[in-house]
Amino acid sequence: MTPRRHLFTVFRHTVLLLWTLVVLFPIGWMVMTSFKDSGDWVSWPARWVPFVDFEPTLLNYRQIFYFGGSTDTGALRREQTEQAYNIWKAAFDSVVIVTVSSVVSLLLGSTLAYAISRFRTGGKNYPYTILTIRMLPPIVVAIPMLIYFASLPEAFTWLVGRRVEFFDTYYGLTLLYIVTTLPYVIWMMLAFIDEVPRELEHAARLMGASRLTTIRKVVFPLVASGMAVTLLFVFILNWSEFLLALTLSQPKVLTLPVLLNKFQSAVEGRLYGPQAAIGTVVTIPVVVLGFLIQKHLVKGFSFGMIRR
Amino acid sequence: MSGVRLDAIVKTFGKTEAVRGVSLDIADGEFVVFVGPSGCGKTTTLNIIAGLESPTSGQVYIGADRVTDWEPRDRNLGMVFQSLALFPHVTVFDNIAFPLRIKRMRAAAVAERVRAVAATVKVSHLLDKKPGTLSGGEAQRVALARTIVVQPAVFLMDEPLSSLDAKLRVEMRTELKRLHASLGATFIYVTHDQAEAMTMADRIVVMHLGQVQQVGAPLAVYGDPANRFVAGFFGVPAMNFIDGELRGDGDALVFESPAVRLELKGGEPLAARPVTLGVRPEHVRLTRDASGGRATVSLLEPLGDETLVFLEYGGAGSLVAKVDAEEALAVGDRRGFTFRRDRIVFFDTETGERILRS
Amino acid sequence: MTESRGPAPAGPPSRTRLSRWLERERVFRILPLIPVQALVLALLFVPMVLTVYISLLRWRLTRGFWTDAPWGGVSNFVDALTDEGFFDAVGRTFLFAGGSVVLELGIGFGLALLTYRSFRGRRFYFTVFLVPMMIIPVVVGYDFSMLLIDTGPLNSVLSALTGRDIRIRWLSEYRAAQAAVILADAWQWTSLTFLIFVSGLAALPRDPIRAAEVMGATRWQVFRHVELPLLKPVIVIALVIRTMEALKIFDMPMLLTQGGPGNATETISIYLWRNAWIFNKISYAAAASLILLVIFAALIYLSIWLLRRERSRLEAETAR
Amino acid sequence: MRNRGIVWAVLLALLTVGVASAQQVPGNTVEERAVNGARAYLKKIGVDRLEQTMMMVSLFAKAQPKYLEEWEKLTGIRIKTIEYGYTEIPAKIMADAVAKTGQYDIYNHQMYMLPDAVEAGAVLALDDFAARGKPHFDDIAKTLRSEMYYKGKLYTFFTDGDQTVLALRKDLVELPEARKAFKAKFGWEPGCPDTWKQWEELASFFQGKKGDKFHGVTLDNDLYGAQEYRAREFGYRWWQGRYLSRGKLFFDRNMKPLIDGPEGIETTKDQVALTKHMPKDIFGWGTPQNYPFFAQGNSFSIATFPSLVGYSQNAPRTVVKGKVLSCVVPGSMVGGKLLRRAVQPAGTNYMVSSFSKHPEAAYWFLQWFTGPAVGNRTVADRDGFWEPFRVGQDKDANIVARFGEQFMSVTLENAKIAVPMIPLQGNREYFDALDVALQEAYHGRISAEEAMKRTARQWERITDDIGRKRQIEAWKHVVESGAYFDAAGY
Repeated sequence: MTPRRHLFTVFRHTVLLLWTLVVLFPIGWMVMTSFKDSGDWVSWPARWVPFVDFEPTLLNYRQIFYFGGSTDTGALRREQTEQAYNIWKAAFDSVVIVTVSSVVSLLLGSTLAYAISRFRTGGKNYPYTILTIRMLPPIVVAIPMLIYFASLPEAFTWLVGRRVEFFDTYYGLTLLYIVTTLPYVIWMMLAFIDEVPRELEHAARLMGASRLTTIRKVVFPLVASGMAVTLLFVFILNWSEFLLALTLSQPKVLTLPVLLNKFQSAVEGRLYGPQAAIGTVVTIPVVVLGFLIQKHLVKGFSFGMIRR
Repeated sequence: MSGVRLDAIVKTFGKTEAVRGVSLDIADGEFVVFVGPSGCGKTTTLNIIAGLESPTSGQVYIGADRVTDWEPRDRNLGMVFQSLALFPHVTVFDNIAFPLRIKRMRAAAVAERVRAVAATVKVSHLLDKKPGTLSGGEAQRVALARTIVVQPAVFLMDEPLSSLDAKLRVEMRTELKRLHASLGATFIYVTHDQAEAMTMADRIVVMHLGQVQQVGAPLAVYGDPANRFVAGFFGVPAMNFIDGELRGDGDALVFESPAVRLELKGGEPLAARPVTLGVRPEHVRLTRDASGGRATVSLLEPLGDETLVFLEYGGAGSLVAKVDAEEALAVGDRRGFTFRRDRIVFFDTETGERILRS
Repeated sequence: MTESRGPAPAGPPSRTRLSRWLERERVFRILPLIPVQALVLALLFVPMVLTVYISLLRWRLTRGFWTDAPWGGVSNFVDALTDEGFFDAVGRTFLFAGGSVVLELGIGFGLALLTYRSFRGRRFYFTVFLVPMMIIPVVVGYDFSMLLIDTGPLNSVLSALTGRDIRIRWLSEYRAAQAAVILADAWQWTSLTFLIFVSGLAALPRDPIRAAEVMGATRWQVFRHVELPLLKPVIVIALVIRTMEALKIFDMPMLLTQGGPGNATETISIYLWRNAWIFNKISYAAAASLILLVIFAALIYLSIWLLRRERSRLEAETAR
Repeated sequence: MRNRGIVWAVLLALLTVGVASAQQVPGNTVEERAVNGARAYLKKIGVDRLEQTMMMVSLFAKAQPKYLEEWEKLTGIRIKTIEYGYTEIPAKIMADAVAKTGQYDIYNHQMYMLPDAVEAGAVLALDDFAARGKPHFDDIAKTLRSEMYYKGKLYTFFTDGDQTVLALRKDLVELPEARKAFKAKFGWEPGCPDTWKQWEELASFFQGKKGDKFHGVTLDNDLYGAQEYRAREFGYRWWQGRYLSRGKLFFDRNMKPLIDGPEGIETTKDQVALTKHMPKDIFGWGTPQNYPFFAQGNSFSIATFPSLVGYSQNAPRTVVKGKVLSCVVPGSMVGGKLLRRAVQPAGTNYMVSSFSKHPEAAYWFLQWFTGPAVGNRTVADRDGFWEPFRVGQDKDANIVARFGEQFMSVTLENAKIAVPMIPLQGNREYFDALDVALQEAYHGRISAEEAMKRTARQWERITDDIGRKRQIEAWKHVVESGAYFDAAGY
């Protein structure tokens, strides 16, 4: 190792460690706060060392896991009540809605990306046009969506003789999440599918496979890691979505970001402890998921902008 | 087993015409090679036969069926691609088994058939490997195995040997020829390599600019080219072309260019017209006298058994002659040269069409 | 033989009509488009039309939509275009988006350059760097609102580092609050730009780089003249994606400062939210959001135009 | 249940006679009538059980359920609660007005939400039910009572006063040396201030740095002079009380804003001046920051919600247990007389949804829950955030036990001078205009005059936008109902 190289290694690790600190600091603080009692959430100087500066407690976790909702900043214990919501309910709803919408979005988007890649479906500009969807700030559509969702049941009654509710239902939110993530699915999958040689498909089709079989047996397996990456990406987007859920769901359907917003206390303000606890809890699954597919991640995010 | 017939195939992509009216009859069991420079429309034609692309107009027949609108999978074809198109995500076995499984053959039968075919193309030891780990030749065989496993009536091959090294390519040529003989199926082979065309084809179809230039047996195409393009395309080194003027008075034809003058016996009376004379290097002879013309040796390329001689002869470019290696020559020597008269061909300078074809 | 080939059957007898129909390129080209277009039309287009209609009324939530919403024509648009608050909010949104995107791209690119080739510890850094984008923004908002309180840990750390008593009022002082929003956003989304850049760098073709190295180029020259030009499309896409998302920023300032102090962190999304849900001015909000949409679209189409130019150049180069 | 016999007898009578609906429901107390009314309603619709839903401020998740269970036992009506953060609820009510889901029977929010909710058609007028249920409002101060009405109709019930209170550090104010020094400087004995000016004098005096000697004691912390809300969404609430104490209304009879007069400007200047004695961080603080700060002994005085007093006695790490002096909210000298106004910055209330399938059942719960007897129990409830406001609650042993005598006497004084924040349609937009201008003024970016001028201009625009005629009519109802005692400037 030459001295210059050595110097570079030192420089590299210094910079990277610095950023590691920047990244871990807020997360660490959140985890720490989740173990603090209310008096320690906000205090000057800040309380750092567990058992020395503050007495760790599971109160926050007990609160979120048993009941949901919130209480005074002082006394946290509360009898278990028949709450419409708790973290389990929100977690269930989030998982169902986000999983279904992400998977459906992935399938629809991938198939369309295939068609675009192979036949220029929708014309040369289609991928760019579809990107417009992503530009719409959700607040722009949230209110019309509410009116629309409110009048859809009537429309359905009139059309098919059955009342179909959209407001505050699983599929209402699911459908919206599908649409809002489609642009990214199409873009990312287009990049992956463009890289699959057409001859592979030609070969399959000459050997007797139908187009659908070809896609299923040849194309999709080849872009599997790309699909995993795309799925993770739209999963994260949907998992985090706040504004549409806030406007168009509750009380029957409740997602985690919306639940988080409920942890408010006396007159107005935040229950940092339970918020930190729930934040810690909802972050873990996504981080684990990301960790599991980490090695695929690198492949996916150049959006096909570089051709090998 | 079936023949293939193309009837006035036209294919346009937007404004570009890739194939402009190709009609062709390919007999059952024939080995036909489409040859031409890249962009000549040969691969498009092949894809149209395969059904991977549909013609803008014209019809495709396989056997007795008009298959123009049929899907590829219904045409009973086998195809080997330039890139071989082995599925990288599954093993060699699964690659070979793929078409059988698509046809919903029972697993036991699949295994049996795959093993049998693997044995014929000598890839039995590779069955558990993934394509990515194979050598070029091995991959080639696997691709063949995957194609023949369903016993198609017609084999389509799109430059399958282009990724192999020279030696392997020559070996595979022989092997393909043997395979053709043993299968008795119709082979349609696309290449830009004239050597492959010459060595393997029963008939060669020369394509250029979306049109068929000439169809014929290899030697016929080589020796009796239909136009200047075909003449120039075959042969290494290429045919010599000399622009000049030709006229005939009934007794003799006279070709005249600044550097070369030739008199040929016979022929009909002919008004003077610009032509291009074509003569292959092996038909150029060097002499001690100056019966044809005089030239200076500018470069020598020994090939071993023969030597290529580049001559400054006073015309544009150099004249290439292929002479026996024994001939004692040195750069700077001045020699006379003549052409084998019976092998000289003439093309219309403007159209490139052959004239005075006997 | 020619005579025997009369008009052939339309297709092989073995297939059903449906499967034949499905196989046609024309059908297959269009089919995947249908569900997507149907969803887009039903779920986005119709509400958009409704938005346009509402924007032409003078409807408040405190009045019946069908009964008490008089026609307003373009008055809402005029109101919005003459409202300082609207343009201030748009301006702030651009400031935040600009600030955070620059930070994200800069830091993300730097980190990517340091990590994309393998070295000891790469996996660890990689794991850590990707975490922020996986955290729900609402959680990040809450987290930062804890970190940034004036008596909070960030000021403690800064004080300890500088040896002075630093009490930056991150959430209650104008500039500091604006910086806080940008920092929080950058903290979270640098992980995405980092990932995009690492991904792009990893996908760079080796040969041109090696060729340059063989030709005696220094590391910097290789980067400047080979890698950077090759990466340009990736940089543009990171820019487009992040700009698109950053312009919609809502959760972060809402949770950190609720738009305060004053209006210091009121982004356009918060402005619209306030007008719609607190002031009940639905028609006005609709009109303002349509104007906003035009502004955003112009901006984003500009970047897409950039993107396309890069892409088509790339395609032209690959075709060669 | 001493009246059970009577109840049954009455029920029997009801059944046999079939009383016309407009007639008073039998029962001696508000609560009895509510229970009877509910039972009769169930009979009428032919069920013996009913399930209803309340949109509830999450703050009450701990306290509310036991009353709901009790109600279910009494009547067979089960009320489910759905919790929302307090900031979420307005949008949820408005969204419900659009989506008309009928998912909620009762909305629980705060007083100032009423006008918008009524105008949006989300809540139901309760006069017809009240005519039969005869709820009892006599022991509620007139100004607070006025808040239950909008344009002359009854819409909401409440059991929470929530009028502002001022709290001082008793231990500091009673330091003999400090008293002497203070008197020498300002000429009056330190204690509960009568005027805003006096509060500022107190604040300027009672402060110091950590480790300083302060008239005989060593300070453990930095001590700030005062706390009053200055954060966005908060500051304007306290401003309104201060302004009204200067004897002016918000609007004249044509809805022309009056706040840009000298009274408004002075109010703003007062607030800005007091800010000097507060921690710098106050601009970002809501209750969860303000309460602990005071409880942990970092400041001398605080004007806030009345729940602070109870909080500071029980909070973790509190150092002010037994050291808090509650004060009647200060006022201003107007025409030689001291005028005090305690703004009601929040005030938990209950409304019946227009989309409820059984609004009458929902009404009976409201009447029962907010009645004098049950209401006293809720106020005494240590889990709740219902604050005293009724005349006579200082006699209720449980309530006194919870809040202490000193606080009770003060808060009931404050209840007498309690005034609502602007109870008009679009009030949150009026508030926001004021809020933004005040924030600018607090931060010294604009002058108090400019802030008031801006606000007035915005208010004019808002009034025109909503419809001046509508607003004039509504404002007339407000003023004439005596919500602000008198009609100064009207």
